[in-house]
Amino acid sequence: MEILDIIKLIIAGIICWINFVLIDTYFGLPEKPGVLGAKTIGEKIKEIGGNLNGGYFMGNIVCSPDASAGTLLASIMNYLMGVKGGLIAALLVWIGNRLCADPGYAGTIGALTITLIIYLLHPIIGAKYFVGGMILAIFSIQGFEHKYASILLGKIAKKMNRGE
Amino acid sequence: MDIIEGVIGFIALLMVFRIFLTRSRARKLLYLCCLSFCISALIALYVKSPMGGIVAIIYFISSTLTSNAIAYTIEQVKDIE
Amino acid sequence: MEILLIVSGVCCILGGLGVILHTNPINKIIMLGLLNVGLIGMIVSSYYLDIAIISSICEPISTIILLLGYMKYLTTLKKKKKYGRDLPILSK
Amino acid sequence: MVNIILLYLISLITSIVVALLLKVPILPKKKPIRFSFETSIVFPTPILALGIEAILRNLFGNYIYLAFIAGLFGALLSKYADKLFGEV
Repeated sequence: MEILDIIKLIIAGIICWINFVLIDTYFGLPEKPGVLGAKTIGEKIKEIGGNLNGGYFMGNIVCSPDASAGTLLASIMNYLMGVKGGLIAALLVWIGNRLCADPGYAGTIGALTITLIIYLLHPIIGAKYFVGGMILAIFSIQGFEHKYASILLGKIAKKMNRGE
Repeated sequence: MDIIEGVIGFIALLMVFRIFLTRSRARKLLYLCCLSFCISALIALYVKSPMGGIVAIIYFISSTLTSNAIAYTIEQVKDIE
Repeated sequence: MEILLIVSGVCCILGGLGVILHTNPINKIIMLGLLNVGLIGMIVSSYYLDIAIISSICEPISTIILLLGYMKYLTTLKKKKKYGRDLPILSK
Repeated sequence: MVNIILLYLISLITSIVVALLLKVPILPKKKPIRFSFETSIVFPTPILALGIEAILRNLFGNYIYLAFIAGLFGALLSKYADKLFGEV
């Protein structure tokens, strides 16, 4: 039983990683720093040998709730309340985005997308595994090793035609 | 003991020690962001009712406001010096 | 074996040590944020949910007031040196 | 099951009609859409209406006039978002 749990956790983590990186890159997070605080984090990442566009991506996640926050909060509310929790989470994430001076396209669309994915997959993988999977996904970007993570994000941004 | 709470708790403890030991100011904010993700998930898994979800959302958004203000001040202090 | 209580306890202890040991003011404010994280976790761990909402709303307000005070201190420190050099008559 | 979907549809159609009466633009005018702050009918209005409807249904129950109120509040919040949160 323990082995099955770990396999479900890793699969949920991969789904969450693909979801929030693709949505954030499509809505132009690596392209320019949205707020002034993201600029200094991007330049600091470049000083230690990383990529500048990946640095802007990581700075924008810190300074305003984007698709990563939308994914985590929508999966929490799906675990507690069902499908209508995902809609409430989308509304509250939009208000939080406007408080941080951000247009708010990425957060709400990320929340709605993960709600749809959980509703389609809930006989196989429960909503509880997506909460743990999102923590694994954010740990691989923000917490593990900043230099190589920013180089990987820069390559993805270049392939999707956002950034240089 | 549940395995999901164990994994999240291990990551949170690792993040706390890395915040305490890193010397750069900008990289501490990145680790603090990851820690607030972990605490928000732990609150929702500990309190199993819709009120716990509301607490998790409000805590996460106000934690983001704090990080935004600190990062803005670091940029302005760099201009003054 | 409650994981939330253990994590928030470690946050409180290391945050309190960090406020004392670090020397840069912005590092002190970041460590104060770490202490706040542990405090809210401890409140939630004994099911006082309404107090947790109020204290997590009041946390960024207090941080912003501390940062405004630090910025005002820096600009006053810069301006005072130049101001004393510009008025030689009064400073006889 | 059919009843719940009917409630969501009523709130969505009400919000779009009220937003058309209040003269909210259909698409934002500035050309890179993903950086513009202007609210329009396509992006924030249906999401706000669905979220408010979910909150009201969780609090009070499945009534059909709550769906109209949810659509009305969604359109009003979308129209006056600039005055509420400040211009950029």
